[in-house]
Amino acid sequence: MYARRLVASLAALAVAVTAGAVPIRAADAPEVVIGAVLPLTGTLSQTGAGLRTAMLLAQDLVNGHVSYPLPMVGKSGLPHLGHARIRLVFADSQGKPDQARAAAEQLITQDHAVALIGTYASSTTATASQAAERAGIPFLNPDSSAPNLTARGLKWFFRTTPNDATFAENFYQFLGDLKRTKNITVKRVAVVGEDGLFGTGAGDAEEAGAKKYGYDIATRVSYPATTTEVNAEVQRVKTSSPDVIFQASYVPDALLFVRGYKQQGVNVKAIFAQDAGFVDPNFLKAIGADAEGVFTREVFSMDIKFRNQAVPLVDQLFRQRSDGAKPLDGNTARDFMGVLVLADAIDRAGSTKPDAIRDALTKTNIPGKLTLMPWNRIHFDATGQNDGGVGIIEQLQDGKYETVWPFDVAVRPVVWPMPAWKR
Amino acid sequence: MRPHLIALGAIVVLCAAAAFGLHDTVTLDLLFTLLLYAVLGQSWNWISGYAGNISFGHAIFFACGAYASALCVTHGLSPWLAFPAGALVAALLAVVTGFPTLALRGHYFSIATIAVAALVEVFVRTSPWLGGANGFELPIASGWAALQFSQKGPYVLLALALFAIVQLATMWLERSRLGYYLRALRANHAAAASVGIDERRWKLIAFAWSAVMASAAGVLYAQYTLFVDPPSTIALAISIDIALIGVVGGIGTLWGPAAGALVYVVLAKGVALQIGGTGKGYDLVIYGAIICIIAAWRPHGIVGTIVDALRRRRGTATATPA
Amino acid sequence: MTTLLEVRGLAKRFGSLRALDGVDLDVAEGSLTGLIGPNGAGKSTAFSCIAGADKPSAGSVRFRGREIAGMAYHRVAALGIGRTYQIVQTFAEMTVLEAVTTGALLRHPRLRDAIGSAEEVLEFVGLADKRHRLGRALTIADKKRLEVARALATEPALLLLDEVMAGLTPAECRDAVDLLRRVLARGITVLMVEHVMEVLMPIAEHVVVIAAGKTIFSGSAAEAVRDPRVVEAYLGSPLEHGEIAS
Amino acid sequence: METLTTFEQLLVGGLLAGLVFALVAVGLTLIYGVMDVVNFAHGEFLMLAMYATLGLALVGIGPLVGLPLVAVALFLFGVVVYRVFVRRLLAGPPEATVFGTFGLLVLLQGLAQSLFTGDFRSVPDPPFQATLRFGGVALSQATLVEGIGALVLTAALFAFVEYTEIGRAMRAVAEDRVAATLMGIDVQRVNLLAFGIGSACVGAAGALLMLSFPVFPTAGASFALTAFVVVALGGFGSIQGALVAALLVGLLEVFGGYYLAPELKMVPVYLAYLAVVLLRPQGLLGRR
Repeated sequence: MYARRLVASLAALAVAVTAGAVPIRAADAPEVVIGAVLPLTGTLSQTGAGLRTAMLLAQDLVNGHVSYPLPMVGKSGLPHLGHARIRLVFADSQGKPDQARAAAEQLITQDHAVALIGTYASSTTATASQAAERAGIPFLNPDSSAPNLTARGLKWFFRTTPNDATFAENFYQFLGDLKRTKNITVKRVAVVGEDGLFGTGAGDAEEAGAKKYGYDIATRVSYPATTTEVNAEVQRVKTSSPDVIFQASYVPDALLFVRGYKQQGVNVKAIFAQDAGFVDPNFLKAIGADAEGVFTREVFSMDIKFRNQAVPLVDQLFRQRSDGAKPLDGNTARDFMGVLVLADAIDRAGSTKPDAIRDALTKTNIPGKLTLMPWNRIHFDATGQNDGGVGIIEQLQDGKYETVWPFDVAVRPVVWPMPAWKR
Repeated sequence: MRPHLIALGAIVVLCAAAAFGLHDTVTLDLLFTLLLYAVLGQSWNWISGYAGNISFGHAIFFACGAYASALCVTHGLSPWLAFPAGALVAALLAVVTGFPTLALRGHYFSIATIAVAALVEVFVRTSPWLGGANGFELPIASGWAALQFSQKGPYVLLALALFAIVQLATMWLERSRLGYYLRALRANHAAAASVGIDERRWKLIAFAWSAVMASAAGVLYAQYTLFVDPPSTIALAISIDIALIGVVGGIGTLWGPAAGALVYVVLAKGVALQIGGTGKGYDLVIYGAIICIIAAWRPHGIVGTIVDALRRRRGTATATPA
Repeated sequence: MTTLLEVRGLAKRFGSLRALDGVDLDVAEGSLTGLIGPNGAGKSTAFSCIAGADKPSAGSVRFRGREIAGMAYHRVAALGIGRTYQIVQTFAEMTVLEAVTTGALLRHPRLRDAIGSAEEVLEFVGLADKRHRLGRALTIADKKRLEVARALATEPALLLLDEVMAGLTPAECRDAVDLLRRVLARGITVLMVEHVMEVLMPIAEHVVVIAAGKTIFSGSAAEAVRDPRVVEAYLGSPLEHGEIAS
Repeated sequence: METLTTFEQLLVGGLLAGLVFALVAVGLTLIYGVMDVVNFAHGEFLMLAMYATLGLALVGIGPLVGLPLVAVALFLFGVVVYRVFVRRLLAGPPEATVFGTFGLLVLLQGLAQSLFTGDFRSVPDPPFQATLRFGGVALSQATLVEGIGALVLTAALFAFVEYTEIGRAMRAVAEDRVAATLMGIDVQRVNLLAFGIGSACVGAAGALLMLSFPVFPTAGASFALTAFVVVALGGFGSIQGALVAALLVGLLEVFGGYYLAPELKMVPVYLAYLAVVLLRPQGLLGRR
């Protein structure tokens, strides 16, 4: 482990040296203000704080002169705008739709943001992006996965992250690849999810995907996220005898379900988790070996093959800044990248006029290997959705999530089926 | 009566001036939220303050208006229809909730409102025609017919009009048979019955009007936010926010809800951001502490405490509580 | 003299305790009927069953020929039976005028009319000068007088008074009796519960005596005093004739 | 394929779930019964008990061994909260107790968020994690222990209230506060003890729940909602009523969830509450 870190830091040093002398900034180059709407208070405040740290890191790297193989990093600001610095201004959505709208309007009218980024929760992204649309300001959404956000025909809305539909699609493509390469057949699928926006969005996409790829829905279970027992839900799944379970849960309910499946002997070939509860370190600590073999879709992974070698460096910088030295994760990595994509577009636009920035965004075409993500590229289709964005699938193997799909970036082979419940 | 009218007049003039004069969206948004929450606080105050039955499900009446507006707009009808439609559904819901429980002891009604609110939330969440868990996103339009504006001014005017109507209605309440009967029921239950007051009937009337007010506020919220879903309109947290505004301001008083709304908005907007931004929950600690202090040492709330002080200084009672 | 109130076989059981066990009672229109009996005879229970505060276990209560036994408390009041309480029940936080207005609102839905009617009642009972005083700040006598005023404001046909004299000084009793006479003069029928005999005797034309939950005597006040069963019920042992006639 | 065992499994699951609800509700019943106060911060007391249990577990004291310690800690916490805060609420208007306890709810959640962050923390390798099987029916050992805990706690509290001198004083205060005072009962002291003992019950509940649940700032909220319905359904102040109501709610939730639909599983519970309130306002076993 020590050796790897040494190599990484040497590489960074080498890159810094070759960057050449630090370019001088035009004395009076005004700052380019980017408005960021995040849940800084309320129930999502802890996630919001992490996202803010990631965005600020990206801002400092764009304004700094240490270059990494990432778009717009280390060019001391925006070269085509006289090396003007980008400045992020934050406004609190409190995780509520009405506050998110107000926050977006405040950033546009008061802070004169040239573009907006945010907001994590899909409902707050809906209202904040509407405010941007009405004001004619580009809105970049790096982290909300509700499919309908890019189905509203908005002109100024761009989303870099894949959405629930893509993730569902990935699961079915994975199953298709397994069938072709390992002749594994799966027929009956159970769709389980909490009854909020997260669980319903994922569930609908999984159900639609099943019809499209010719799988039978064994059962669809939706449950109140704050439930303290899941007897009925587990029995429903058991009596529908599925081959595979899709599960969209937070930590407390994920624990209840996995223990319930084990207790009731619900033996399935695989459980496909929609991130959230299943990737939380506290869940892994509490569930121990019982979650061995669970698959999850992910948008970011530290150890996928051919990764951009900037990944560990960014992770290192993030740990130093983040509260409790938390590592970079799917959410923070996506928001980090969002800032870079926006900076890149503004720079290519060579101006802070909304139309110019919007036009530049439509022409964004960042190759996958220049991102932290396992994506093919970042390129927005007509609806503003990044069509190069694709999820990866990881599997929990001896307590750690390892990338297993797409096979060309996989780090570990797939373990199929999931190991039976240990007594 | 006179001083209250003057006060209301002053507020109307002040806010109207701001609505036309100011163009700063942040202040106007603050003003809109303040007026809306003052209306919601007063609507809650009618049943929980004047009638004395504390409701913890008031968000469902607010949601009636919001969903009525969303349904109207997404079915090509005018959002103005949402006012009568929402009001009707809200009043019906109030009667259904209130009828079996309003004559019972306090806790039964409070917990019944929580139960009914939970049932309504499950019903909306599991009904596709009500948007299920995704809720509704209202398409962008503008103009008075569409009840949607790109500028904030008109929204503030509408909220101000609703606030004025609600305050005038409450002034009327304090000098009406309904008001006298509600005060009698709260003051002495046996004496009230002996003068022919049917507790269930009069409290249901108060509850229905309270629901109608909340529904009207819901319509404005939907037209302002253009997004309606269960967590932002029906959840228990919304009902609790509304209740706490009523309490902090001063339960059973004319100006309590307005004062409570002011404290809530200033706290939620101002203080919360400065110190809440670290994800440490300080905003909850401060708000919780304020409610505890008021409940334990100043249970009559801000306005209630002022009224008590005035009353003590002036010896005998003023005509009616402020 | 038509009968305004007719009570037959009124019974009330609290578990196994038979508080009332067959009370019969008639109140003639325009009269003042006294309901008397030793402590614990069931006077107040009978009273609250008639007024609708308690539901009788059995028996009938007919008011103007209409059966009202078990009817909801507020509907009995709306039919025209006003009442006061043994332990006075005042609207503490309301002023005298507001309290009486609350009563007047039963017959005068518009507040302005109700206040006007309340002012008249206050003049009638002599509380007009204390109209802005808070209920809790009054003397016992004034609180009782306020309660009578509140009941009168509902313009009842029958007024039920539950020991309205208890706790009053002789002077206050005299004022109360004077008020009672003026109430009768306005044609309002009164049924009065008292256990102080001297107060009731001079003004009650008709007296009903109950003991141990049953009616043991019904007739004029003068006869009641001489009736052996009444005497025994009150004093428990037979005494020479005329001892208590004061 | 639905087998008979599915029905049996749901029955056992429902009863055990009901016992867990009883475990949480029993402290609330006592406080309500004696002081006529619904402590809306009940969930947050439970959450604090769970954090205390976690704290002890991190220094090696397991949930069962730690239970009495947590119970005593919550007793003291309850006494302090009563003396400093609740006593004043009782002196105020009736709505003061409702909002005072709601303020406490918000305050305690905020403190938990700032002290412990929003993470979901569990006791490291807790005991009783095995699965027990009886004739085709499987149940978790931890839930069974929680169920037994609920029965023991309810019985203990019932015995305490019925047969001890303080218990009788509590029943007297619950029956008629004025009469109790006239008979020389120091109502303030009885209230203090009731609030303390009620909180101690919540402490025991919190310790047992950590066998199978993680703790986080809003962990108490979902338990509390059910506890209020259980206490109201059983008849405010009736300890046996709460147990019966809790079992009923457990069965309604589980069978409703299976035969209706999981997202509708709370519907029969709330409908049952509204029905009982309409037909029997004093609750299943409560007195008028």
